[in-house]
Parts: sequence; structure tokens; C-alpha cells
Amino acid sequence: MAESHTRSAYGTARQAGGGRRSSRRPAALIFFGAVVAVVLFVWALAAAFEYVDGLVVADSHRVAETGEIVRTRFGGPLTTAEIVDYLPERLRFRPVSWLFWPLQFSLVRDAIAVTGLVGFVSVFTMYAIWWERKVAAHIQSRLGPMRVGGWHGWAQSLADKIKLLTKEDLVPAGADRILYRLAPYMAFTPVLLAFVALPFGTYWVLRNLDVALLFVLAMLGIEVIAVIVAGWASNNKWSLYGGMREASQMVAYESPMGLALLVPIMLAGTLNLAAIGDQQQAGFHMWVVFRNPFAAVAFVLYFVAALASCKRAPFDLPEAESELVAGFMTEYSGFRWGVFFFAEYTSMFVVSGLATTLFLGAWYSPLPAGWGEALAGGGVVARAAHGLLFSGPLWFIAKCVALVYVQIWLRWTLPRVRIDQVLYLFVQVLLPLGMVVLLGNTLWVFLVPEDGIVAVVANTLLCTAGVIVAAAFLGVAVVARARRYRLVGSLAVDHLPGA
Amino acid sequence: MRHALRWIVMAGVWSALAGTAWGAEAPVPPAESSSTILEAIAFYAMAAVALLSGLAILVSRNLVRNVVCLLAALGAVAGLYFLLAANLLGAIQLIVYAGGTLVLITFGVMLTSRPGSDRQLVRGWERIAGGVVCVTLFIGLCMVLLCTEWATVAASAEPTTVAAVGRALLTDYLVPFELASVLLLVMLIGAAYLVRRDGESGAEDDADRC
Amino acid sequence: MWTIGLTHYLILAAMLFCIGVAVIVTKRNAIGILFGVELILNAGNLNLVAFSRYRGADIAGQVVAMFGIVLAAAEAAIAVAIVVNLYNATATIDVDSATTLRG
Amino acid sequence: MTAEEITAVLEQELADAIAGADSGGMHPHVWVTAVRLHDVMQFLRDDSRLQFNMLRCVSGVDGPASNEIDVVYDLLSMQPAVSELWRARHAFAVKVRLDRANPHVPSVADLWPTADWHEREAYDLFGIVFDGHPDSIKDHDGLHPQRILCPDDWVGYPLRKDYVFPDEYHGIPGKLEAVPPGPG
Amino acid sequence: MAKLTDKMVEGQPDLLADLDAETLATDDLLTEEMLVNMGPQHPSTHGVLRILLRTDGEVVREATPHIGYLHRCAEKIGENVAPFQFIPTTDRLDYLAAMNNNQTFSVAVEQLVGIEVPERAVTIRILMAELNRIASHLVSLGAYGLDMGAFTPFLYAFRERERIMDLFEAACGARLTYSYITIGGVTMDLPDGFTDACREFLEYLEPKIHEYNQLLSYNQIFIKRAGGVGVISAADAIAWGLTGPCLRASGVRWDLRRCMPYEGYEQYDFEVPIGLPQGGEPPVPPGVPQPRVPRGVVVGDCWSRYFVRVIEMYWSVHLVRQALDRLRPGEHKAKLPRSLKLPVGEIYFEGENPRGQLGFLVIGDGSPVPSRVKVRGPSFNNLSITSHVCRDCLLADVPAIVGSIDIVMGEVDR
Repeated sequence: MAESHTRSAYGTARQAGGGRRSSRRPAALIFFGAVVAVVLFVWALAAAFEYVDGLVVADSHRVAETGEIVRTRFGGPLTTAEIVDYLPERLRFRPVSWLFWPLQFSLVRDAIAVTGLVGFVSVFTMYAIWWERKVAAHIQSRLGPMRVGGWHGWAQSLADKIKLLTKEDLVPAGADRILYRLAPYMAFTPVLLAFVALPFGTYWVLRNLDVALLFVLAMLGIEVIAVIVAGWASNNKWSLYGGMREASQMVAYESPMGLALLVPIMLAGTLNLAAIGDQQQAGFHMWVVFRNPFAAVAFVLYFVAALASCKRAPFDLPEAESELVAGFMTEYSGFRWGVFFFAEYTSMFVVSGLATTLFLGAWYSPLPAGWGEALAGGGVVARAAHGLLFSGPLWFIAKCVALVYVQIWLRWTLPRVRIDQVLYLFVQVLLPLGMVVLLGNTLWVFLVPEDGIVAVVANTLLCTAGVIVAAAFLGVAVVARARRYRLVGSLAVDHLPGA
Repeated sequence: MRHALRWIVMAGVWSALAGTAWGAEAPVPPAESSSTILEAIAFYAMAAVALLSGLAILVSRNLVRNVVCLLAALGAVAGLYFLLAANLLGAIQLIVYAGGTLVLITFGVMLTSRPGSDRQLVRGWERIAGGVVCVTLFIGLCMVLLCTEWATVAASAEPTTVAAVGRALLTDYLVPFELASVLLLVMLIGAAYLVRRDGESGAEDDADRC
Repeated sequence: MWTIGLTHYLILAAMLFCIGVAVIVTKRNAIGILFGVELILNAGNLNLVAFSRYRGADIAGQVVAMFGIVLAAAEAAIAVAIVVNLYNATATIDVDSATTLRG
Repeated sequence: MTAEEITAVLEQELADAIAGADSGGMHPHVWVTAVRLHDVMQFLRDDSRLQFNMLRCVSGVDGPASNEIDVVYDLLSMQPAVSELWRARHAFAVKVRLDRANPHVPSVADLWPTADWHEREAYDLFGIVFDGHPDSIKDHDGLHPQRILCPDDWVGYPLRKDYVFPDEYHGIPGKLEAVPPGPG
Repeated sequence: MAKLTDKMVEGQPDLLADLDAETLATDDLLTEEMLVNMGPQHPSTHGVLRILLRTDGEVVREATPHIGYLHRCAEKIGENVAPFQFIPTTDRLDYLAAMNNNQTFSVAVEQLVGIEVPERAVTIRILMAELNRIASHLVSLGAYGLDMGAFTPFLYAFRERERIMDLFEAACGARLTYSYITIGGVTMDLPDGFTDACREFLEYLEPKIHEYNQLLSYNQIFIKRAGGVGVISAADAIAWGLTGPCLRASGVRWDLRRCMPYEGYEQYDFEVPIGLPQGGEPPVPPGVPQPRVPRGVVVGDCWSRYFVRVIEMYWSVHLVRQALDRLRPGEHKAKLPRSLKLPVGEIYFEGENPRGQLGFLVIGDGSPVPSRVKVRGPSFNNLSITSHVCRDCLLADVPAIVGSIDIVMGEVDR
């Protein structure tokens, strides 16, 4: 009886979604329309320049002479001919080369990459929201979304987005109309821009900036102003409190985060994220977090400051629902609230991305690099195994998702900290700790020889500690899974709907 | 006027996106190649954003709108730095200026604003006098700029690496570097002393001030 | 018209500078004046970086611009501190009314 | 101490303030004149033998038949102890009989702060004016404690026996017949 | 205590004296402080309570509770219906502890009329009252975790409360407003198999309370947020008429069930937990791991009020077990005439509710309808101290303090 009931409910939901679009100009269409327009514009631009230049962009052999490091396989300037001979023989006939013709313009490649990135970010955010609700549910011994879209309610976020899109587009009375409308996009755009410099793999970085780390930090900093402006423009006392709390919290966590990030920079000697990643490629013992004890403490310090920067877990004061109703997001509803939510989850991913790139061996797999070469050389199965076990983006996203999981896990187990405790914690506890870690790391780098006894011992100790933590985590998960009925008692069987 | 402001700021944000995405790895500019045209487009876009947001600060009275316009201006100038192959400076400008100083100014705006007090209290003739002064100043500057012959050296637009700037800071510019840190220390103590509410001793609980 | 020369940047910086001066002159609100000062400093930095780029990519201009940014941050902090103090002493931050030098 | 002893002590100390006593029954109490109420309460709280440290409840009782309103103060004396259980010494009540048309009685909020809200409620529902109440305001009804349960501009005192429920309040219909006929 | 009106805030220093008229005319109210309404629709005020806060930045200068949004004039109903018809209204006073309300009113009327309640009925009443105390404390602990931002304990607490609601549903058919205990005894006898289900639930619940201690009570952030916040001294507690866990947390070992016993509570053995300073060990029934008061906790602060309720849940489980052993077959309700005539006289009786002492003043005048029923709600008094405690606290502490006092608007507004 329950099944038929849900199917009909699901059915009606579909019709409701397709109902009459609200007459006023929905903000969503403009936003997605703008993204598509950028892509088409780039395509047309490439065609236009063909006539202006009249010449193929500088040929490829010049790259070999000047020894310019061609970071991305397609990074440097490149010709259609080169693309075509990269294809397998069977595809090398005339119309295909026409298809790949625009690829030779770096702007077109950027446009495609940007579209891919926006696609990845929106898909990741949608599933991060759904995943958080599932993880929260299982922490609280309930099931979470189960009905929308079939298995475990995977389409719940999609349904939420459609609901958000069809919601009324209202602006509170007395609010500063322009700033109120602008704030969500001011919060979302910088975080999306941060992906420009984030390396997903050796060939998977949109712009290999020399100042990548500073660029990402800058983008996270601008988002703060959007929150303050949102709080001010909503003409609501609670939002103003939310905005002011975000401002004071930002002042508190910015300096310890900076100090914590100095440690990997000092170890790697550069701000270029791709270069920092390359120094951690020989397996998990080469990860910066296991390099020396100060780096491990710096990782924890950075992660705590990162929690405060994307307003998560114990530091979610700007949108504290039990005190400030909903903080700076009180007056927002519909798609604008969705964009703020979008920005929060995207900044969670960016912050985890930074932590992975700097501390947890970027896109390199924890397995020793030796196995990688062995597998890569072998037969089809071995190469497939290599592709699976050593692929850059796969490992980068896996590590980021693991860190996002920790952030979700913290949110549903810890109560919220008070504003003066946050300021005390960051300014009087973590800032001195950051300075001590920085000093310690400097001394370690100068005094301790690279491959001396002390360095090797410290490295092995930290590696074993890391393995123990990972094993313990997996062990507890398996044991809890096996005995979950005992934990919840007989309740688990008869009370849960359809369990 | 409101819609105009809205499009200025949106354009600023989008041009910052295009500027940073494009300018960072300016490819080799052979004469009149597609990249120089794009570079020109980017330059004019960002210049337009910077100037329009500056004018918006001049015109609008709402302080928080000024903060957003200043943010757009700083973003546009950062984009120009990227165009001028000064990547490190662009990033520092965004962090220190847009991320730090602007939040400071926002604090100033929030702490000292009262509802309905941010009206323009300027009388008519003051505005005209200001305008005249600026225009004459601008004409004077342009006269100087246009008729002098700048000795420019066409150099490759490789973005200066962080290492080069770092080395320069610690070798050629060591004295100003140390002086700057001393100045920051003095400023820190001065600001803390100034803001101490009279009557209380130093240990002001931060919760009271935020 | 399409190639961007040094003069383009200098004229842009001059325009920013004049707008900054205009903002300082017309705003009576202390924080408003702060905005003007920021614009002027930006114009200065832009000039420096433009020269550094168009004179053989020597990094003198960039380094001095960096110091410019640091000083701007310091100056803004002091300015906000003074304004908050002014607000605490007299009830308004209207520059014309702050005529007395008493504490 | 038993109710009789308490009444005896009271009559011995403040004879003129006591108007009558009923120490039998389940609710032993003593009648006090409105004028001397504050002194009696002060004595009950501070006297070494009585020490009524907890004011449990202040309730108004409306008696339209005899055209008067009573105020009942229920008091309790708790014997403090360091770590074991506190012992209940004795419970007692004090009643005051007031004229129904213009009930005035001095406030005891300064002796027990809990009386503050109780007296505001007694005024709100019975119209008993407690003179010297810390939260009193002056409006068309003169100086009286502020209303606590009903809206500040409510007319009438709901718990009086002769109270008539208003037809409407700010357009909200109070009675069924006061509801205007709907469009249907 | 300067009374706060929504109009001009008095006592504001006159800073505008030396400014010219033009600026003066435009700024009427110069104040850094803001008047903020927390409620009546606010996620952390339990029910419809509105607190008007005068805040200066994050610091709350003055908090003034405004009540009356849930006022249904229960006392007026009391004067128009017979006592056994008033029972459903007592359910809705403290709607989280309906059994205790019914029990207190029934005892008041029985003592007034002088009805003898059969032995089995008295034991069932104590059984039900203590079960309802556990349910009510579970809600208050869960909601308090919610006020602090910890979402998970709320769901665990409600999962256990579901088990108790199933037991009540088996006994009297209702989940929240039971009207099960009435004058003269209990409306229906216990269903068979109830005692075994009840024992199984107690076995299931006892280790869970220890689990919640680990999850929330001893959590460092929770201790930092609740310890040393909203401290109420014993003298203030008595002066403001606080009763129940709020009074006990201030170090006053006072429980009506032990100090002025009624309904045979003197035959049961249980301890009265009070707020202990750092390192103190509250009394706990045998077979329960000994809890310890962590560092940073003061007698009479929010944490102590929270923890007294946790320990009371242990003792209620112990009490229910004793009640189950004491159950003997017999009458579940005394024989009463159709229309019970109330004698001329009055009685003031108070019973120990989960939130404090619920008092009834019942005045009979010979007719079956009482001439006056005065209800003394414990939350009404407990709430009155918020303005005294919340002075100069932080904005985030107001929900913490109000949550720890644990008010139910049903019995505040009556």
C-alpha cells in the first residue's frame, strides 16, 4: 500500500514541477543563459579571428626551442595538424579535422574547460547537499531522503533545485534592492573563479598560475564581503548580526590560516600549486603532512581555520539558526538562497582542494610510484588498473570528498561555539600555535638533514600514525555497520518505514 | 540610475573573471595577432569598470554601495595588473586590498553609520567647484602625459615569477622592506591605542567592540 | 588602436586619480573621504606597474607598488580607528562638524 | 510550628493588623487589613520563628455576592540544610478582603521578587491594583501594574464573574453572532 | 529595573547638545543600541515566547520576556466545569507532562473532598507520572542540544521518547494529552503485557542515558557554552520562586516528593540530585556508571540545570522499577457519585512536576462546580528570572539560558 501511495505522490510532483513558470523574470534563467552565452561567444570569436590572423598560431617546434615547460598537454600553442595526428589512424579523415578545428585556439580550450568546470562544480554541489542529508540522517539513526528519484532519493537535490527555481522572487521592503540581488552572485563568482588555479591532475589545470595559492586565498577572501553586504542589504536585524559576525570571524581566522599555509610553501619553495603537488608524487610517505611533525600540526591548524572560512561545523555563527534565525540568509528565499547554498558547498570543496594539494599529496595516489610505472608498462588490464589506481583527477576528488565528509561529520556531532570563544580560540590559541609551527618548521628545514636519521624516523612515525588513523576509521565504520541493529535495539526493525 | 549601477558592477565581476582567466598566461603577441586584440578588449573592459565604479562612488550616497563599487574598482585594477604581467601583485591586491582593507572599511561603515544619516550633506556649489578642480587637474595631467616621449623598451610579456620578486625584496629593497614592517608595528599599536574607549584600561574584551 | 601602449595606462591612472580627488572634495562623510584616498593610491600603483611592464620588465615598479598596497592597508586602519574615535566623541562622522581639537 | 501557633504569634505581635483567623481546615490562613499587609508580610518573612522564605502563589478570588475581592498569599517556610534534604517547616496563607469597586493593596514585590509577575497577573485578570509595584505604568486607568497576559490595550478584567466577553477586538470577532455574514 | 518601553530609551546621555540644529533635526534617536525582538516566531524560544532584547553589539543590556501569546484562560474554564471535566484542560497546561498535571489536580480535589484512592490506582499513577517525567526530560535535553547547535541529540532523545509514547498509547490511547489520571484513580486499568513492555524499555533506556552524557554533556564545546553561564544563586532562586530542576541546580536539595510527600512517595527510595561544583559526583542509582561534574562548571549555571535533569531521569527509571514491583491486583478507580458535590472550603496543593511545583488553589462552595481554580505554573515563575539573569550576557547566551530554564508556554500563559 505504501508503494502505490508514494508512486502517485511522485507522479503528482512531476506535474507540479512543470506548472506555469512565474510571470516575472526568474533570476535562474539569466544566470544559466549567461553561462551558455559565454560558450557560444567563444565559438563565434574563434571563427572571426581566423580571418583577422590569416596565419596559424605560432608553430609547435618553437616550443621545443625555448624549453618552455608545457604544463598541459594542450597548454602550449598548437595546430590543427598536430591535433589530427594525435588521433588514432582510423579517424584521420577530412571532416574530423574540421570538427577539431577550433581546438587550436587557446581561448576555445579555456571556454570548454570553464564549461566543464562549471558542470563539475554544479554536479558536485548538488550531490554534496544530498550526501550531507544522507550522512546526517545515518548519524542520527534515521534514513534521510528515500523517495525522490528511486534508490535512496538520489534526485532529492534536483527536486529541491526545481522547487527553488519556481519559488517567488521577492525582495524585502526597505532592502537595498541592488545589493540584495547582487550579493549571492558576489558570493558565488569568486569561489567558482578559485577553480581556475586548482590543479585536478598533471594535465587538468585551467591556468597554472605562478601565484595559484595566493589567487585561491584571494577568492575566498572576497566571498566575505559578499556575506557582509548581504547581511546589510536585507534590512533585517538578524541578517545584520550574521554579517557582522562573519566580518569578525574572518578577521579572526585569516591570520592563523595564512601562517598554516606558509609551512607547505616553505617545504616546496613555490606558490605554484602544480609544483607543490609534483613534490609529493612518490607515494604517501612523501606527503607534506608526514614530512615533519610541524607540517602535521599545520594541516590540523589549516583545516580548523578552513572550517571557519566556509562557515561550517562549530563555527557556523553567521547563519546560526538557533540564535539568529538564519543569519545573513534570513531574507533570502528561492533561487538566491540556492546560490548562497551553492557557494557554501563549492567553498567547502575549494578549501578541501587546497588542503589536499598542499598537505595530502595533491592528485598522486598513496600507492608507491614504483607500482605505477610497473602497471603503466604492462598489458591492457595492467594499464586499466594503472588508469584506475593512479589517475590524477580521481584521487584528487577522492581526497577532497573525504575531507568534505569530515566537515559534514563535524557539523552533525558538535554544538556551536560562541562568537567571543571563536575570537579567543583563533587569536589567542591558534595564532601563537601557528607561529610556533612556522618557527619549528623553519628550524626543522635548516637543522635536520634531508635524508638524515631524524628525518626518516619522524617520517616513518608520522606515516604509521597516519595509517593507524585511517585503519581505525575504516575499522570503526565496518564494526558499526555490522552491529548497527544492536546499537539501535529492536527499534531498527519495526519502526523504520520500509527499512 | 539604479539599473546602470547594477550593470556596471555585474560587468566588473564578469570582466574580472575574463581578465584573470585570460590575462594570466598572455601568449606570445606577434603583431596584431588575435591575442593582442583580446588583450585590448580586456584592457578597455577593465578600464571601463574601474572608471565607472569610481564615478559610482562619486555619485551614490549609500556607503555600503560605495563599498561594493570600491570592490569592483579594486577587482578591475587587479585584472589590469594581471594584464601587465604582474601576477603576484594582482593576487596580493586581491588579498590585502579587496579581502583585508575593504573589510576594515566595512567595519568602519557599520560602526559609525546611523539609519538615515548617509545622505549627501554637500551643498550645490561645492559639487560644481569640485568638478571644475578635477577637470582642470585632468587636463593638466593629460598635457604632460601626451607630449612627453616615454622611452619604452618592448620586453617579452613573461609574467614575473614570484621568485624574482622575492629575491628583489630581500636583496635590493631590504631597507624599505624592514621599514614597512616597522611601520606596520607602529600602526598596530597606534590603532589599538586610539580605539581604546576612554576610561577603560587596555584589556578591552573583543566581544564588546564587535 | 588595438595595441595597448604605456600612454593608455597613464591616461587611465590619471582619470582614476582625478575621480579620487573629486570623491575627497565632495564627500563630507569621513568614510567617504577614505574611499577617495583608496582610489588615488590605486591610481598611483597602476602607474608604477605600467612603467615596470613597459620599461624592460624590471620589477622595481612592482615591488614599490607592493609597498604602496601595504601602506594603504596601514593608512586605512589608522583612518578607521580615528573615525571610530570621532564617532564616539561626537555623535556624527560629518567632517565639517569635527572642528574642535579637544580630545 | 502549627497553624494555631503561627496565628498566636501574629496576634501577639501585630494584633491591630489581624482581622480574623481560620487555622482549622486544610488551608490555614489569617485575614489581614489591606493597609497593614506589607508590615505583616515583612514580619512573616523576617521573624526568626516564622522565616517564610518562599512566596508560593498570589491569587485573586472574586466574590460578587458579598461585593468584595480577596487576595490570597500562600507562603512556605523551608528549613535550609547544607547537603541533606531541606525540611518544610510550615505552610501558611494570608488573605486580604478588598472592596470590589476599587481594590487597592500594597505590593510585596520588594520582599519576594516572584510577586512581581504574580501581581501583574492578578491585576490583569482581576483589576486588583498593587500600589508601589515596580512595573506600574500610568494610562487611562491611572497608575497600575502593567498587564502580563492580555494585550496592553485590553478592556475589562477577564476572570471577574460579571465579565462580558467583548464582541470584537481590533476587528477580530469575539462571538459567533458578531461574525459578519460571509460572501458565500 | 528600569522598565523598557518601545519608545525612546531613557537615560541616553545627551550627546547632541553642541551640534547645529540642522543635523539634530534629522537624527531623532541617537543610540548604538538596538531593540531586537527574539520571538514570538523564533527557532530557539520554546513555543510562542517573545523576548525584547536591548543589545549593544553582541552584548544584551536588557532582556524583557513578553508572554501571553498562548493564554487560553484555563482558570475561567475551571470555574464553569465540574472537576473531572477540567482534567483535559490540565493536560494542556504543561503539554509535555500531562500525566503529572492530571495527578496533581486529582490529588488536590481528592484532598478537598476527602476521597480514598485504591492502592493499585496510586501505584499506577506514580508509574505513569515518573514515565512522563522521563519523556519530558528527554524533550528538554534534546531541545537544549538544539539551542546549542548540536542537532543530533535532539533526534536520539525523540527516538527514546517514541518508546514511552507507545507505552502511554497502549495504556490510554493518547500520545500527548492523555487525561488518563482522573479524580478517584485512573480511567482504565493497565493492558496486559504492559509491565513487561515497560521493564524492557527501562533495560533499553538506562545505557542510552550514559551514551548521551558522552555525546553531549561531556562535550568540551557544550561545557564551554553552558558552564558558568546564567548562574543563579540559591537565594535568588528562592526569592524568584524557582522550583524543580532550576531550584535544585542552585544547590537547594528540595523536592516535594521527599520534603512534603504525597501519593505514597515516602514508601519509595530515591535520591534528590542537586547542582554540584567541579568534580562533584551526583548520587546515582546502583548499576549506573558514576558521572562526574567536569571542569568549568559552577553550581547554579546552565550546565547544572541540564545535568540535574539527566540524573533525575536515572532516578525516575529506578522509581518506575519500584512501582512495577509494587503493583498488586485491585480496583483501579474509587466509586464516586454521579455529580460530586464539592464541600464549602478551599485547598492549596502543589505537586512535583518535571519543570517545578505545579500548584492548584481549589475553592468549593457546595455546588459540583468549584468557585475558583487558581493554577500556579512552575514555568511562569522560572521564566520571570530571565530578565535578571540575562542582563549583560551575550546574544548567543540568551537561548542557552532560556533553554536551560526549560519553559513550556502552556503553563506560563495558562
